[in-house]
Order: sequence, then structure tokens, then C-alpha cells
Amino acid sequence: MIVSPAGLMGLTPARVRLDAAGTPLPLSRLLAFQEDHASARDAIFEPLDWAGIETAVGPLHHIRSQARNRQEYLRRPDLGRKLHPEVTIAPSAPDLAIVLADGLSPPALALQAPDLVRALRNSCPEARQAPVFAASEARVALGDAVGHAAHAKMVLILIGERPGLTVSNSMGAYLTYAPRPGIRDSARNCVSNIHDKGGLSAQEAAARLAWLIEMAQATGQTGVGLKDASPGIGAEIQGP
Amino acid sequence: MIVSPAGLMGLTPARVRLDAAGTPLPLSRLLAFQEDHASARDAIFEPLDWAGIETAVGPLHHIRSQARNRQEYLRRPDLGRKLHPEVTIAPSAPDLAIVLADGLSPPALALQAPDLVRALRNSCPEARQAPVFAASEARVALGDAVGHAAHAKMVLILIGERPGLTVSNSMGAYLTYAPRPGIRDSARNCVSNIHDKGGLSAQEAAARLAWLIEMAQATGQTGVGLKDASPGIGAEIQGP
Amino acid sequence: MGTYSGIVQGERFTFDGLARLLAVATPEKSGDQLAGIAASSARERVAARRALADLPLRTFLQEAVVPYESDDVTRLIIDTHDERAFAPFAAMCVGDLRDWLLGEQANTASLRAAAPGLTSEMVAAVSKLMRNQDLIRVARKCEVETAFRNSLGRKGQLSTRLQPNHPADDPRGIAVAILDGLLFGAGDAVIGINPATDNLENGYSLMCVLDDIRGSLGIPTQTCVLTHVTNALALLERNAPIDLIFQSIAGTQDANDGFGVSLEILQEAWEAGLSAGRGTVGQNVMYFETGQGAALSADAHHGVDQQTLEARAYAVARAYDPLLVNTVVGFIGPEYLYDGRQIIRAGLEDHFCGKLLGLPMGVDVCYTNHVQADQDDMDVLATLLTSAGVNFLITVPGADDPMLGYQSLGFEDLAYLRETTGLRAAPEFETWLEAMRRGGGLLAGQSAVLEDIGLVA
Amino acid sequence: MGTYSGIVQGERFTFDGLARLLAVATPEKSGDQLAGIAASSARERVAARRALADLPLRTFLQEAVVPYESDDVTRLIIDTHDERAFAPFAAMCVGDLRDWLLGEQANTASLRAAAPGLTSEMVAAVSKLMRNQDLIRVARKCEVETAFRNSLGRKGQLSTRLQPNHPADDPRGIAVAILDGLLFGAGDAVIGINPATDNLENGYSLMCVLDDIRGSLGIPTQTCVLTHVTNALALLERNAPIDLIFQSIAGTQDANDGFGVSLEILQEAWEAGLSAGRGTVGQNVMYFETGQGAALSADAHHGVDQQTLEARAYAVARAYDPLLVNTVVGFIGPEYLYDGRQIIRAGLEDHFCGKLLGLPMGVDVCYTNHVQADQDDMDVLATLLTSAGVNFLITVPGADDPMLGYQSLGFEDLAYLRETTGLRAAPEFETWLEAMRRGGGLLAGQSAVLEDIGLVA
Ligand code: B12
Ligand code: B12
Repeated sequence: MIVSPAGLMGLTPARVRLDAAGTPLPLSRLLAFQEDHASARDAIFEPLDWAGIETAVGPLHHIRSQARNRQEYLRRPDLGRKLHPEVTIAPSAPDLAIVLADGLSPPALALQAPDLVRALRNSCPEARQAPVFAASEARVALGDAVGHAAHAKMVLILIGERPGLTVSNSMGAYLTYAPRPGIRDSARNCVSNIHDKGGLSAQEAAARLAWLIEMAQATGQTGVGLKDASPGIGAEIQGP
Repeated sequence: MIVSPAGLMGLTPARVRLDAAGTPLPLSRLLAFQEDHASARDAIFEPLDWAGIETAVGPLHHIRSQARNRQEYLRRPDLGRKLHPEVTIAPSAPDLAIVLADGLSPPALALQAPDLVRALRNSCPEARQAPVFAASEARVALGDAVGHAAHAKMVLILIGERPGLTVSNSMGAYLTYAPRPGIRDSARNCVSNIHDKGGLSAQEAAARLAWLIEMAQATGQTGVGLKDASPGIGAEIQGP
Repeated sequence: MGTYSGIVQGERFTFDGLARLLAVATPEKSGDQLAGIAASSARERVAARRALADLPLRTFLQEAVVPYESDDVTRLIIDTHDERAFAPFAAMCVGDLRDWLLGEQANTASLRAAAPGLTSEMVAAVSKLMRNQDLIRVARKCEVETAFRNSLGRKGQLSTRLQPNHPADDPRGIAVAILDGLLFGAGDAVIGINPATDNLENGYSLMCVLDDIRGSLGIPTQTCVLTHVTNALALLERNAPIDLIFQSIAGTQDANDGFGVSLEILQEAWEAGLSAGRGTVGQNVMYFETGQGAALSADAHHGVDQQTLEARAYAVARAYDPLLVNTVVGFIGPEYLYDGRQIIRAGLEDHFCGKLLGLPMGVDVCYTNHVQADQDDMDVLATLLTSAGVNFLITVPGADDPMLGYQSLGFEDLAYLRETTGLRAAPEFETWLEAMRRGGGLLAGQSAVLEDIGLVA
Repeated sequence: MGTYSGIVQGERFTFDGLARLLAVATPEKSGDQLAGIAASSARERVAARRALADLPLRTFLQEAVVPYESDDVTRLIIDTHDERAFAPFAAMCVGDLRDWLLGEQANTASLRAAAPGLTSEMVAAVSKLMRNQDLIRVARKCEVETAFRNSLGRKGQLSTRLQPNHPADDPRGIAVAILDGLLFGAGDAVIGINPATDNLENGYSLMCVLDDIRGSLGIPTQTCVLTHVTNALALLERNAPIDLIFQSIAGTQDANDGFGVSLEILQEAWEAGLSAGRGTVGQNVMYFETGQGAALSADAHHGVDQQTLEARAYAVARAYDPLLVNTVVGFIGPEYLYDGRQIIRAGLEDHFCGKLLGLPMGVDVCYTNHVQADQDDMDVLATLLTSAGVNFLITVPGADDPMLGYQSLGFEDLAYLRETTGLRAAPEFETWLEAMRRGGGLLAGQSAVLEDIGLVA
């Protein structure tokens, strides 16, 4: 089977050209790049449709960080990691707390979080009982404060990853065992690039997270000590 | 007479080194440059001591442009050229109206304007009767609006020139015959670099301006049509 | 007036008239925002660029951004347009021109041949579709040679204006600054003073000072007192020793009027300069300065963006076959170019447009103290322009002009640029510098030189 | 803790401790403002620079910015300091070092000899006294050569990492991106994938994919899967085909802890990489990435400015004789480097500091979509770094990484840089490229290459 350049390009969302002879960059590509740059920048400032998410996943506990608005959020990640003093969280001591966070791409959450939460609830018992928080102006580490306040054994934060040119709606998931403010990133696991433009599907991500949650329960840790040896997905990626 | 490099350097405020063999730029010079840059930038934002000027030159009519503050002044020269709507100016139809304006270096005005106004009043009859305006957030062309409103035959604006590294207190003087909003810069004459760090002294400037004012009265014009052929100063510059 | 449109993210944006299209397509500048003509969003800007890319170049010969009837710069552009040189581009759109410029067909010879066929608006338009690297890449293929008492502009050359200004025009202070610059090898493009005063007598004596210094040291370069062109004309009548005639120019008739000049006056000055016949190697006698924002500052911009107007100023310049043209890019202030980034972009644009139009383009790499910039930005722009093959740069002692109140490059910056690029001064000037160095340097036998230039009695 | 002071405009400013002094002296960065340690005015900054200029270099061996007792990076710096190499500088102050670096005595050989005598804090300090042009001028005198399957870093060379990331690690998508890069001549520094997932099996298969492509096309280059070092160690045990071992590192023990690494783990990885013995031309087996802001982001900055911490990360890197080190300069976001201007400055600083310390320094010229920057800024930084002699740059298809969500340079940018500078890839790689081109290019006999790299069955 011979594949055409166009066919090859279909294999990746990367901006491949396969036409080095034709340097310089074609103008149409330059302008498409600028167009995508404009939209990616917009994505950061899009408001999040919490109501839509609530309809899909059930009641949310709304919380927010100390960053007052997007501008401050961008320049003050320290504030995005701290709970606003007015936020109260019941210490219900769940096995797992789930935090949905706008992060750097609010639209990513709206698009990916509902499917992922549903899939996780199907495959993972801890997720079924997990309280779900809706966090605004949030960084990954805000989950630590939430989990700590809730006396949760683990916290899973789903967060909008910074928007790229090609994919501006990608979601990341970070799992932290024994969360507390100040815990290091090396003590969490990450499942990234959850989106439908050639990334990990919400189902695949849920499967991987379910595996990580079980292992974390079993070994009492997350992070560099917990290696992702989850089966199946690697094989699936290599595909037909 | 042989002159030492230091002696030669004394002949100009320019940052001459006369030591090309010793490239690169000595660090002490680099740091002095940065120090001066910091102060020049500060000069733009220094408040003007109008009270001090008033003590020296007599009563001032306070006026201002439409620029609300320094930041707006810097980005909106159009507003700096328009009279604030609340300003009222009596149409006293003087031969000359004098406008003292903060411009880009408020401290320049405080340092140079009193001497110049005094000297001008001594040598130039029009100046003795001239109403004196104190203009805040002003550009050169604000004088046109002032002169027009006052029904003045001529307007002389003394204004803080943009601060340089070596000289951050330099004043400029612009004389315009038959001022009205929208008149072109080519229709005025300029006497610039009035300061005491090697520039034109207030006395010399007053002499030149007095000459220009007489010629403007006589020929009914200022600008490129009126060539500065004032005597004396050129010779004086060439000095001993 | 045509209507143009482009689509971005499914949304159609419409632009009434060429001026509007060009203004929206242009990179962000505070001056265009001040004029109220800038793009209102990044997406609108891309839409305008799409429309511009598909615009036939010929449109610029049919629709003027400033009316032909009322503007002599427009008339100059249209009336002197060379259809033969334009022929290879006659069927192209702006986007095609961009591709052609970046391709291999565009080389020193074909670019030189193309220049008379390209108009200011065409080169301004194409620059708006180009990234910084494109502006550098194309400009460095151009070569514009001019000559007066030495020859400037060949590849491998980097020349400098030596700017020895003094706040009271003191001749001895000026002589010291000239000496300083010569020691660093500056001054082959021109030794040029901005006189602090407009006094005619003063202008005359400065001209004599410069000519004396040049003559007594035998420097193969040209001098200039950058007074108003009408002053130069008046002094030429009095047989003042004038090598180059200077004038600030802008891109509309009204703006030039605000500067107190017209095409007729410039023509007269050019002819007067030529008939003085002081050039030895060549007869390029004019020197022009320009800079984005000048027309808007004079309220004479006619709704046209500042970069397009700047390219129109180059049409004025090229009518008089100048030895030197430079943009004083960061000279005015933050109302036109807000910060170092906008100054850098404008510097590259101006150099690119000037070169494409066939001008011996230099740049005053500079900033004022009310703008958000510092010497790091100047290092960046100077390095980029050198890579782009700029003809000359302005240099002042210690990078600080004590009369004009702004910072340019210093003589030491020249040493940096020459060390990192291997570029040299004009050949005649290099020969002179070497002879001086062989003689032990300008300061050996110090008193003689100092006497020659009037510093000691 | 020492107290330092400097005078500006008659006012004395005092600084408690070296860390404070360095932080105030550093050029403006949003990250230092975020940390609350930045200069509060331009005048205070100049005062700190004055104090820094007069600070004996030896002070840095006596007063640590992060305590020796509690930080293994500090211990590494102090314990491996080479007093002999330091001897020529032992009596110098920071200002003297600046003069020496800019002078003629500093050349490729003397800079190479000096490297082991200089510490991170010394080079960070001196960089704060230097303008952009100084950072370029000195760095380009350095030459740091390394080798694995080809030889990198000689003068006249400009190498590239080919970064073929895919959001789901699809091997065929990755192969297409590699093919694209090879067509443009990218990839001589390394073909290196960031795996989207942390799954071990996935890492293993990506390593095999890369090794297969490299092997079947006979490319004289090295490959790398930029997974966590502990994953690489685990996979080396399973005999995965690992050329280079990668890790992100930072400038304090705490920050490295946040990255899940320690000096011991790195040592172990280095030894494991060496014993794999896969290099042919040389045995530099480590690849590190760094970037200003990482330590502050992990709340592990100890009140030290981000640029000094970055230089401390280089001390970690040089302990393991790496093949490649690069700063990912604009990678994180506006909280550390606010805009294009700060990214440009930081890129030049990082390259300069790395080179002075003797590292094979590359740069990921990049920005994110939440920062105030665009491709024009990248053009600027890439052009400047090329002039500064950077060892290698990162390149991705179309300048856009579809997995990491940021923009770097594209393969086409390499064509621009090579055209304007004449710089070439690693010699072994050039030879291979030419052979490929003689064979009609990589896409001639297309199906064969596509089969070789697994794109068609
Ligand atoms: C900035 C500047 C310019 C800018 C003005 C645009 C702008 N928006 O600022 C540009 C580059 C366009 C310019 C052009 C010229 N300038 Co001019 N300029 C200056 C400078 C460096 C600063 C002025 C300043 O700080 N003004 C204060 C602020 C607060 O006022 P503003 O309202 O914002 O600015 C207005 C004035 O600056 C005025 N202006 C600027 N230059 C000139 C020159 C003359 C003769 C007049 C009447 C007005 C004028 O135009 C501005 C807009 O209305 C001064 C040097 C200095 N140290 O002052 C020289 C200076 C005033 N200019 C000078 C000259 C000669 C010229 C030109 C005539 C040069 C030429 N041969 O063409 C041209 C044309 C001037 C004109 N008729 O419009 C001379 C004047 C000498 C004299 N005593 O007459 C000066 C002193 C510099 C010099 N020695 O060469 N200039
Ligand atoms: C930015 C970034 C970084 C920055 C983080 C600093 C910062 N202030 O942002 C830096 C450069 C330091 C970094 C380092 C590393 N990163 Co990283 N990083 C990213 C990136 C590009 C964006 C993250 C984002 O948008 N977060 C959302 C915002 C809103 O959250 P935030 O709170 O502002 O940022 C926090 C997280 O991003 C977190 N974080 C960043 N990277 C990683 C990696 C891991 C494993 C964990 C647990 C957390 C984490 O650190 C930040 C501060 O707390 C992602 C790719 C992507 N598309 O998401 C990769 C990504 C998350 N990183 C990755 C990796 C592997 C690493 C490293 C382990 C690489 C290495 N071998 O050393 C190191 C060390 C990470 C650690 N333990 O701290 C992988 C994770 C793969 C996986 N599934 O586990 C990703 C997906 C990229 C990739 N495929 O290579 N990273």
C-alpha cells in the first residue's frame, strides 16, 4: 500500500508539510497559524459553562481560588493554588475527591470532564461516592487544599491544559494521594492530553485513572514511586 | 597649548571617551548610563512647582489640556493639544500671550521659565503686557488654542523638552504668529535647548526670542518664512 | 473605493477601502491605535491579511490611499511608476509578491530591476504579510550603492553617520565629539550635525567647521548640517561649503507642508546641490530622514496607517537620488511606537521597504526616555539590522545625544557589530583609517590633529 | 550574611545578603516580581549592580545563596569547584570578570580553561552586568564540543533537535513528523519525543520506534524518549534501546525533589547510560532541560532570583557530562517571563551562562499562548542566538507542538537561519543528508523509506 503525502498528513495533528523543497513557509500556512494563535489566546478567557457540566455530572460544590480574575490568575499562580478564605469544605473524608478546574482552558473542561467523570464512575468504585468540586481560577495544586480540607484520601483534579494552536481544548488529570498544601508535583501522577483531536479519549483516560486509583489505594502512594503499568492502552495506541 | 583628554572632554556634555583602544565600554560608564536613564524617566513624572513659578513671575492663569494624567498625556498627544472644556480664557487680544507648559519635563520649566520670562520682559515690550498661562499636560500646539481664545496676535509657549540622559531639564520655546488650532509647525519658530548644562542661557534665549517677536510683528509671520538672522549669539557661541 | 473581505474562523470581516484594509492588516502599533484605525482584534487582523494576500498588485495603481488630486506624493508615486519594471509583477497579488521575494528568483539583480516597478503601497502591503525573519531575509538580498566622496552600500559594508551634536552648537565641543567618533572608525556615511539653533549665521559657521575638519584631516567622507532645507538653500547662495542637503520628509503633501517643504523646494535643493559639484566619487547629494508617526503627528495622515505612510515618504526620497536615507525609528515617542518590540518591528519594516524601493537605507536605532525600551532593545535591533544588510547606522558619543534628548547607538556598538559580523566601513574610509593607524593613530602627534581641527591654538 | 551597598544619585541602597543583591541587580522579570524579590525601582537596580561590580568573585565561594548544609546543589557547586582553573580570576571582582570576558584575552581556549573555575553564581552575577550585545559577544567566543553518534558544537555548526510529538503517542504519526523534519535537514542533535503518557510499556515501544527509524535509515544521530529518568532506568533494565537519558532539572535540591529526582538518581542514570555503550563517536549520554521559573513554581527558590537558579541548574547538568542541555526558555508562561522581551533576554542569559560553564548549550526558542509574544519575537531570539553561536535549537513541524501546547521553531526557520548565516549541521549528519539527496531525496523511492519507518506495510 502506497500512502500519499495527504494520507501521511492525516496520521498526525502536527503541522507537517512533507515538502521541504517548497520552502519558505506557504503564506496560507502562516496565516492559518496566526488565526489559530488568535483563537488559542481567546480560549484562555472563555467563561466556563458550569451549568452545562452540572447537568451532565450532577451537583457541584462551587469553590474558587484567591485569584480574583483571569489577569491575576495568569500572573499569580500562587493565588491560584490557595483556597479563597470564604470557601468552606465539609471534612467528609471520602476516599476520593474530584475537582473540576478551569485551568488555562475553560472550554476543555466543558468538553471533556462530563464524559470522563461518567466513565470513571462506571469503572471505579471510589469515584461513585466522590464529592465533585467546581473550581474557578484554579491551578493543579488547588486540589491539594481541597483534598486536605475534605480529609480525602486522594484527590483527582481535572484541569484545562494551556491551549495550543492545534488543540486548545485539552484536559489534564492529576491524581494525588494524601493531598495537603505544599505537596510536591513528584508526588502525583498525571494523565494528559485528554481530547478528541487525536488525543486520549475520555474513556481511555478513565481506564488509566481507574488503574492508578486502585494502585494508589493498594500501595498508599502516587507520584514517581507509582509507575503507570496499566495495560491495554499501549496496545490500543499501536493500533491496526 | 596642549590639551589633555580630560580637558577636551570638558568642552562638551556629550559622553565622549577619546579612548577607542580601550573598547568595550567601561562598566562604570554603562552603569552611569543606566543611572541617568532611571532619572530621565523619573523627570517626566515629576510634579511641577507652579507656586514657585508664580512667586517668581507673577500671577498665572491656570489651564489644562484634555489629557487627564501623565499616562494619558504620553499616549494621547491629540488630547494634550486641546483645551479642557472647563477652561475659560478672556479674549483680551494681547500682542503676545505666554504659555508656560509642563511638556515632557516639568522640572525644566521650574528651572528655566522664571529667568526667561524676566529677561524677556526687560527687553521686549510685548512681553511686559502679555498674560501668562500655566498649562498642565500640554503639548506645543496647546498654545495655538490658548492664543486663539485670547485673540492674541502671537503666542509664545515655553515647554519642557523631552528629558535626555545628560540634560533632563531642557526647555524649548515656540513662537507662533496668528495662532489658531490646526496651524502647522512650519508656521512657528523654535528656540530650543534652553538650560544651564551647556545649552542656551535664559538670557540668550530671551534675546533671540525678542528679536523673533519684533520681526514677527514687523513681517506678520513666523515659521519657515521668518529666518532667524538674529545677531550676536552666533559670535558669542564661538567664544573666547 | 473598493470593499475587501476575508474570513477567519468562519466569520467574514469587511474592509471599506484600501487604506482601511492596510491599516487593519498592519502589526500592532500604538500610533495606529491613536489614529483609531488599528485592528480591533487579532482575528480581524488575520482576516485583513487574507484579503490583502489576494489583492492584485495592480489595485495600488488604480486606487490611491490619499487622493491623487489633492496630494502630490500620490501623484509622484503614480506618475513615476515604471510599467516595464512592473511587468513581471503585473499579474501578481500581494501574496504572490511575498512568495517571489522569499524565493530564489529574487536576488540582488532581480530586486534592483524590480525597484522602479514597485510602489510604496505595494511594498508596505507586502511587508504586512511578512514576519521579522522575512523582512531580514529579503532585505539582505538587496544592494543599493551610492557615492559622494566615498562609495557606500556594497555588501560586506556597514557604514555610520557620526553625529557630534552639542546643545549650544559649540564648535570646539563638536570637534571633540568628531575626534571621538573618528577614533572608533565612525563617520564614513556622513559627519552630520543637527544644529541646536536655527540661526543662519550659526548654520554657516558649523558648515565651515565641518568642512575644515574634513579637509584638514583629508577624510574621504561627506559632511552635513541638518538644518532646514530652505536654510541650506539660503546658505548655498552664500557659497557655504555644503556637501549634502538634508531634510526631514513625510508621506503626504500635508505632512510635508507641516515640515515647511514641498516637492518643488526639494527639487530646487537637489539641483542646487548637484550644481555645487562637490562630490568626487559620485553625485548623490541628498540626505533624508523619516520615521513612522510624523504624518499623524501633523494630523496629516488621511486615515492611512503609519507604516504605509512611511513607505510613501520613501517615494519622495527616491525622486532625488539620495546618498543617504534613514528612518529615525524610535525618535518620537510611545504615542507612535509604544515599546522596544514595536520599535524593533518598525525598524525592520522601514529598512525592508526602503531597500525594496531601491533606497540607500540606514536606520537610527534609537529610543526616547518616555518609551518602554532600553539599550537591550537597541542591541537587538542593531544586531538584526546588521544581519539584514543595513547601509548605515547613526552613532553618537556614548549612545547619548545631549541635544536631541534621546539615545542612539554609541561608537562602541560599532565595534561590537564589526567584531561579530566582519563588516567594514566604506573602502576609501578604511584606507584612510589604516593610514591614520599606521601613522600611530589620530592621537599620536596629538597636538597636530588637535590644531588641525581647531581644538588648540 | 554579608551586607552590600551601592550609591545612586547620592542615595545609598543597602542589600542584606548575596541572594538579595543578585535579585535586585537582575533585569526585570515577572517571576522575580511574583517572588517578591525584584528591584523596586530602576535606581535601586543600578545601585545593586554597582555593589555587584565591586564584589570579589571569591565571595561566592564563601557565602552560599542556598545553604550548603541543606542543599546538595550548593554542595555540588562548592565541592567540585576547581581552584586551579579559578586562579586567574581569584583576585577579580564581578566587574573585572565582565571586562575580562569582553576583552581579547577571553578567547575560545581561555574560556574553555576558565569554565571549571567559574561557579553558577559567578556567571549569573556577571550576566547581570551585561547588555544583550555583551551576552552575544562573549558566548560566541565559546566552543563546547560533545559527541555520541555524531559530533556537535563546533564553530560553524548549528544543530537541531527534531521534536515529533503526538498527543496520543501514535507511532505512525510520530514517524510522519520525523520524516518531515528529516526532509528539512533537522534532527542532528537528537530526534527526541516527549511521550504524552507516562505508561512504561508505551515508553518502551516509542524507544523501539525511534531506534528502528534511525537504524533503518542509517541516520548518524541519536534518539531520546524524554520520559522521567526513573522510567528510563526501569526500561534500561529491560534492555530498551536508549541512546540518551533525559531529565528536567532545576537549581535547588528542593526543586529537583519536586521533579522527583536527586543527584544520586542522576548519577545512577549516567552510569547506566554509559554502560549501555551505544555511542560511536563519543560517550556523552545525558540530555537535560531547564528553564527560568521552575524552582519558584515548585516553591523551592529560597528567595533567589530565577536567573541565578537557572545557572545553578547548569551546575547539576555539567556534573554528568551531557551531550545536550537546553533551556526551554518561554515554555512555562507569563508568570515567569512576561513577554517576548523578557523571553529574549532570558534566552540570551541562559545560553551565555551555560556556555561559560562549559555546557553544550541549546535553546528551545518558544512561547505559550498565554504570554505576550508571537513568532516575530521568536524570529528575533533565533537570529540573535545563532549569532551567539548556540549549539542547537528545538524544531517541531510547523512551529507548533500539538501535544505540549506551545510554539517553538519550525523546520522552515532552520532554512532561514542556515541561509542567512551559512551554518551547517553536524558533519556526519551533513554527509548523510547529501547522500540522501544524491539518491534523489528521502521521498524518492518513497515506498521504501515509508516501509523502513513503518508507515506502510
Ligand atoms: C521630536 C522632535 C521632532 C519630531 C516632531 C514630531 C513629534 N510629534 O514630536 C520630528 C521628527 C517630526 C521633528 C521634525 C523636525 N524638527 Co524637530 N525636534 C524634536 C525634538 C527632538 C523634541 C521636541 C520636544 O521635546 N518637544 C516638546 C513636546 C512636549 O512637544 P510636542 O508638542 O509633543 O512636539 C511638537 C514640537 O516638538 C514640534 N517640533 C518639533 N520639531 C520642530 C521644529 C521646529 C522648527 C518647530 C517650529 C516645531 C517643531 O513638533 C511637535 C508636534 O507639534 C527637538 C529637540 C529638543 N531638544 O527639543 C527637535 C527640534 C525642535 N527640531 C528641530 C528641527 C530643525 C526639525 C526639522 C525642521 C528638521 C528638518 N530640517 O526638517 C523638522 C520639521 C519640524 C516641523 N516643522 O514640523 C530643531 C529646531 C531648531 C530650531 N531652533 O528651530 C530641534 C531643536 C532639534 C534640532 N536642533 O535639530 N522634530
Ligand atoms: C508546563 C509543564 C511543565 C512545567 C511545570 C511548571 C509550571 N509552573 O507550569 C515544567 C517545565 C517544570 C514541567 C516539568 C516536567 N514535566 Co511537564 N508539562 C507541562 C505542560 C506543558 C503544561 C501543563 C499545564 O498546562 N498544566 C495546567 C495548569 C493550569 O496547571 P498548573 O497548576 O499551572 O501547572 C502544574 C502542572 O502543570 C504540573 N506539572 C507539570 N508537568 C507535570 C508532570 C507531572 C508528571 C506532574 C505530576 C505534574 C506536572 O506542574 C505545574 C505546577 O504545579 C504539560 C503538557 C500538557 N499538555 O498539559 C507537561 C506534562 C504534564 N509534563 C510532563 C512531564 C513528564 C514532566 C517532567 C516529569 C519531565 C521530566 N522527565 O522531568 C517534568 C517534571 C514534572 C514535575 N514532577 O514537576 C508530562 C506528563 C506525562 C505524564 N502523563 O505523566 C506532560 C503531559 C508533557 C509530556 N507529555 O511530556 N512540566
